Amino acid sequence: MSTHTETHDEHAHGGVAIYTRTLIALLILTAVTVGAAYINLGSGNIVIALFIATIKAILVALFFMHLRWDRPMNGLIAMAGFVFLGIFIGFCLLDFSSRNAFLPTNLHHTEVPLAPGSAPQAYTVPVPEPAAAGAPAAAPAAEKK
Amino acid sequence: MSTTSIDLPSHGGHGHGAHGDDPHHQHHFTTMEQQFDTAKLGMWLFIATEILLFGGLFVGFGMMQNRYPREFVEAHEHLVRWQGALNTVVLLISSFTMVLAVESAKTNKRAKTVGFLALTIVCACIFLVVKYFEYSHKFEEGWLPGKYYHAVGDSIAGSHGYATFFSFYFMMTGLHGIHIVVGIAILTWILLRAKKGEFSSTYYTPVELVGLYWHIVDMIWIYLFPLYYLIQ
Amino acid sequence: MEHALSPGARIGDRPRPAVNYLNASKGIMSWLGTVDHKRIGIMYLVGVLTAFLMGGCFALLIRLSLLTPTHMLFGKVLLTAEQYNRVFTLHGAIMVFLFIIPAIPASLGNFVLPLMLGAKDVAFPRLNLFSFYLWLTGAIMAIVAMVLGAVDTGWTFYTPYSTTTDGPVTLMILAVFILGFSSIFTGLNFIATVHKLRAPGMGWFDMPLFIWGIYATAVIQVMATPVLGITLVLLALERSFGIGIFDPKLGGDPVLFQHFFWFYSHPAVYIMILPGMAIISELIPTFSRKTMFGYRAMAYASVSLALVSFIVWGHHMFVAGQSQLATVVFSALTFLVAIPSGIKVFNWLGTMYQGNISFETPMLYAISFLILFAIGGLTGIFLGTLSTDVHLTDTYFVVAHFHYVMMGSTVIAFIGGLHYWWPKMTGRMYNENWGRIACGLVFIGFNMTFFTQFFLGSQGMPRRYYNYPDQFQHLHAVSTVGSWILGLGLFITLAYLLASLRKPMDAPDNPWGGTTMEWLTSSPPIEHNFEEQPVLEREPYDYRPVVASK
Amino acid sequence: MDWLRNWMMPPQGSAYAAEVDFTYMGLFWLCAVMFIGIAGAAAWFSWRYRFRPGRVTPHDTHNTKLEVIWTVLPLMLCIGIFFWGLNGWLKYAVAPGDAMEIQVTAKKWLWQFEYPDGTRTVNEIHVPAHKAVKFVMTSEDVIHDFFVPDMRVKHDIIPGRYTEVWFTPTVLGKHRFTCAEYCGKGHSDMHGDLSVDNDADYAKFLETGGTEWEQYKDHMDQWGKIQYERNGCSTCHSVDGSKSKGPSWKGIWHKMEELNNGTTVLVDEAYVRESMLYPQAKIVKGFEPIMPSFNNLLRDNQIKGLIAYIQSLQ
Repeated sequence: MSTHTETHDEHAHGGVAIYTRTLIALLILTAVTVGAAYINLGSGNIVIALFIATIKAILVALFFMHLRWDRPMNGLIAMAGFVFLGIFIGFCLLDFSSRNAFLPTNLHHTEVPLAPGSAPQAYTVPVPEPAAAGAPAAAPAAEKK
Repeated sequence: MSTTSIDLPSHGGHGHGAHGDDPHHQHHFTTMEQQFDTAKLGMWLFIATEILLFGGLFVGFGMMQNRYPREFVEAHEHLVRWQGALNTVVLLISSFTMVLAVESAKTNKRAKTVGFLALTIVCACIFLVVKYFEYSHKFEEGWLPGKYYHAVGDSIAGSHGYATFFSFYFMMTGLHGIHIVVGIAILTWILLRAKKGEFSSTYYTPVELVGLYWHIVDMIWIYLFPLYYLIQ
Repeated sequence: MEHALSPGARIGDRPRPAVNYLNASKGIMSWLGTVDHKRIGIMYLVGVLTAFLMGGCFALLIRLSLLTPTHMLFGKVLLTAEQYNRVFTLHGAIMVFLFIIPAIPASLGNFVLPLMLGAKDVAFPRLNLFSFYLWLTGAIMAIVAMVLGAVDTGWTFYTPYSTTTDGPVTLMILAVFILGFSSIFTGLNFIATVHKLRAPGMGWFDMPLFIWGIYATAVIQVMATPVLGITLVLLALERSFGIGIFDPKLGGDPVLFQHFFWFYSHPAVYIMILPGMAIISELIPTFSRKTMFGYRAMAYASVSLALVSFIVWGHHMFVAGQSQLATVVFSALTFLVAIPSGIKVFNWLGTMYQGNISFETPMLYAISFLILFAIGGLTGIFLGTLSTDVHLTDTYFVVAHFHYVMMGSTVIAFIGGLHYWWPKMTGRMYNENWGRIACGLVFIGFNMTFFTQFFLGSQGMPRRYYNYPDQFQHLHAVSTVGSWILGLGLFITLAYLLASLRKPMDAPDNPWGGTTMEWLTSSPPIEHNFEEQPVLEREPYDYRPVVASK
Repeated sequence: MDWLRNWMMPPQGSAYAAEVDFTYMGLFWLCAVMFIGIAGAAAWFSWRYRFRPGRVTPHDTHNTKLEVIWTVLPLMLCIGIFFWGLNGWLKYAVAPGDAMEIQVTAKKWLWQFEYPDGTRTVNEIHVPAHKAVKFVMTSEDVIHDFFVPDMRVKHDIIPGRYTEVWFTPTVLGKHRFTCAEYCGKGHSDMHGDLSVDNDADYAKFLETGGTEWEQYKDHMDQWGKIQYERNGCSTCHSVDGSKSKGPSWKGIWHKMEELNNGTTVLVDEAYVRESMLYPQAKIVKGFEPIMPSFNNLLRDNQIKGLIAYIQSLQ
């Protein structure tokens, strides 16, 4: 029986009190994040929202998912998931945020490559305005930021 | 040869006590503890795959948001904030009841285990009901994914960014919803087993694993909520 | 010539056990419902070899058709352009998803990994069976898609071509999606097994390098394959719902698809090559009868290759329209791959140095691997280097390069490993002479087929071309003849391996003098692997004479 | 060793091509040496340490100094190669500001090119020698790739976006260009010739407004229809008789038109030609004098095409 007693010692953690406190913290953070959404901070809003979400996720992982008391390997695996996801997001962003927008200088000569049957505005290639020759008013998607 | 053999009982050596006959003990594990740890390790690996599975959608969302920032902000106005917030609270509470169910199973409180599992299922159902109202509203208004998008009256209606936002909205909340439905199914299965008294302090692995699954579903919603309902 | 067995090939004079995993239970159901990792490994082996045969037939067909620039053979057009596009797509998709990715981990790995760890089974035997059935389902769906007219997207499914072309593309995508999950569950199972089921006394750095390789592979399977899954879901939804993420007509970005695809598919290259390297790390010390040189460096190199594989995917996209900054960063990171690969090659050579080398068939394959992998790896430098890559990418140079790595390295290692563990799996020795002849044919045929393609590529022949300018015909002809020799070699291999099954069991427990735990049990092993739980006392690859203590 | 390079690589069409080849051959010899080292060592060890019964092998588990050397040396080599490649690639990546610009539209399975003065060609490019030329490319359907082996450049062409590639051709004559990104059934047929012309030939090419019209030599009315759409005629002139800002072309040929000064004129070749080049000369009654002049914009073959088209609209 000794092994299992140890097992339970090792798993003897948490408890209703800790879980309740965790829940209260999570609910408060939810209220905070909803409240923050009503203040316009520009691009700061998304940063704050994701920051709070991450705190909430960490709380869930540490207490509800017992990582605080668990074998470190389990936490490491979960972190690895996030690290590889970070790599994925990071390099995609690197590409998307540093693309050059190539535009033909004499755009007015180009027919808009609209394939037959496609919906209007089907392409992000700008529709050249006949009057504004050489002035690409609407930039293609690559230039949108 | 580099190895020798020592004599070990085929069903494991140390700590091999009364519960060596535990019907849940699989032959290739030495101890129940090893079996429990292995199962949990496997579950965490599965969780990592879930993170990356949803992660792909988050990356797609992020890149398209980068491409259509104005359209995404405008499209998100069509989501009802309080409904999202309500669902967040419901899921947080369900996570709480889930962790209590695990705790009860671990401490041999059968009735409480069943009760908390039932509460978790109820919360999950509330979540789905709210989701149903959200979805049906969007169906009525024509805020549908991709080429099915046919809303009228938006300032940039018909533009790609708009339809793309709802594509992602339906894909991500839909995949999350599928996880909730699967969750309800396995929670029910666990509940029935708990009712039969199959779990005890020596064997509660399924409750623990389902708990982990349920928390990761909650955690994904924690990210979905601000991304969809609160962006500016 | 008889086998040059090293001393201690047999463990005592133990009689062969009458009951082994093959005959412990009988009937087809005892196989279909088995949770024994050895039987699942054998079922996988049969499955992946069938897929290999199919993919190989398509390859021979492609080569035959390319014999002339217009595909005219004896006055008839062998393949039309549409057929050609379908055939090369099938060849690629079958070889990648049905064959190479599961080949080593799921068949040989499944069989050997628990044995090497001294375990009774993998951590989750039922999950193991489940992932086999996922593989089977995916394979059947792929075949159904094939019968329904096949797809012509290329195995890479690039949008917007794949979202606009006809054919059962969605079915094919779902098939690959399911195959992906099969791979995930195999990897998950192996990681848990390595963590939790090592024999008493076996620390991380006491594990055979095969385990390290499979472990590193499993990390990629678990961490990268889910992204393939979601990519394919997005692609299927793009086709059916027009969700507008990858197709520019719907407001999406086709280059984003390529990011998604290669985030998985570059690490997938290492899902293929790492197990191959892992097998070579078993073969070379065993047949050199010398301890592995730089064991720790080898283990670290496996893991670091797995990790580096996640940050270099953009080198598939140097001219694909990603940003120039991304191109430069990915090129720089790509060169990191060379370091652990180099370490591995040098350590294998270091192991052979001052060894006592015999040349049974597995070792011949190992030496073939060294040479072919060196060519495959070194030509990778041309493709990682920005200025030369611009010219060479999307040409036959790339085709030749990845065939040297996939076929010349991974498949050669797989065949070497198959020979190495064949006595353990079946209890029978194959015909050594035929083995050596076949290995020579495979080596010569392979080089004829693919070395020529480097020059086709550098001369400017783009890949996936149906027609080609007449100037390229000579090299194409050499390549086609090479493919016949290669095919003949592989066919002979299949023949003598199958023939060996007809004779009575004759394999000793440890025919090669291996030092890892799978050689401790009988050939073939008993149902629960070991009669007694083995305990590790000496490191693997320790070829010092045993001090007479027992 | 030029023969080796000439055999492995296509002819060099530019100074940049020579530079890429220099890198390529450098890497080739480097890799050849490394390969001979690896394969030679494997062969030598196989022979020297072949199986001898009773030979005892040393228990060499590692050699830290050696292992550090074969980690650090390749790393340094790789860093060097990276910068070598980067150095060449930067020239490919950044087009000079004064480069002549040709617009490329790729579609299944042909190439369309448009020059700065509106000249158009299909599956054929003419460029002047020794002048930087930049291709700004987009696709109408799937991804294609513009590959000019002799110039050692290629770049994908992506629908919905523009990408660019440039080079300075130095070798007169024909060079092949071809599609290098799989695009379906006609992928391998999607190629054409790049002609590097001397100044006189290039000027002659521009004078005739490209070569595209030659495909329509025998049915000029179709060529005219294309011009009708490309040059914006369709915004004011209908071809079905409906009223627009200008007279409809339907049934107009050889009709007597009443002008706003009260006179009438026969719609014949001379009148139509005059209307395109000097539209204000005669205004049809009931229409505003709003048509711009197409003098110097329309070339003879285009005018002939348009006339044939109007003729066909009976």
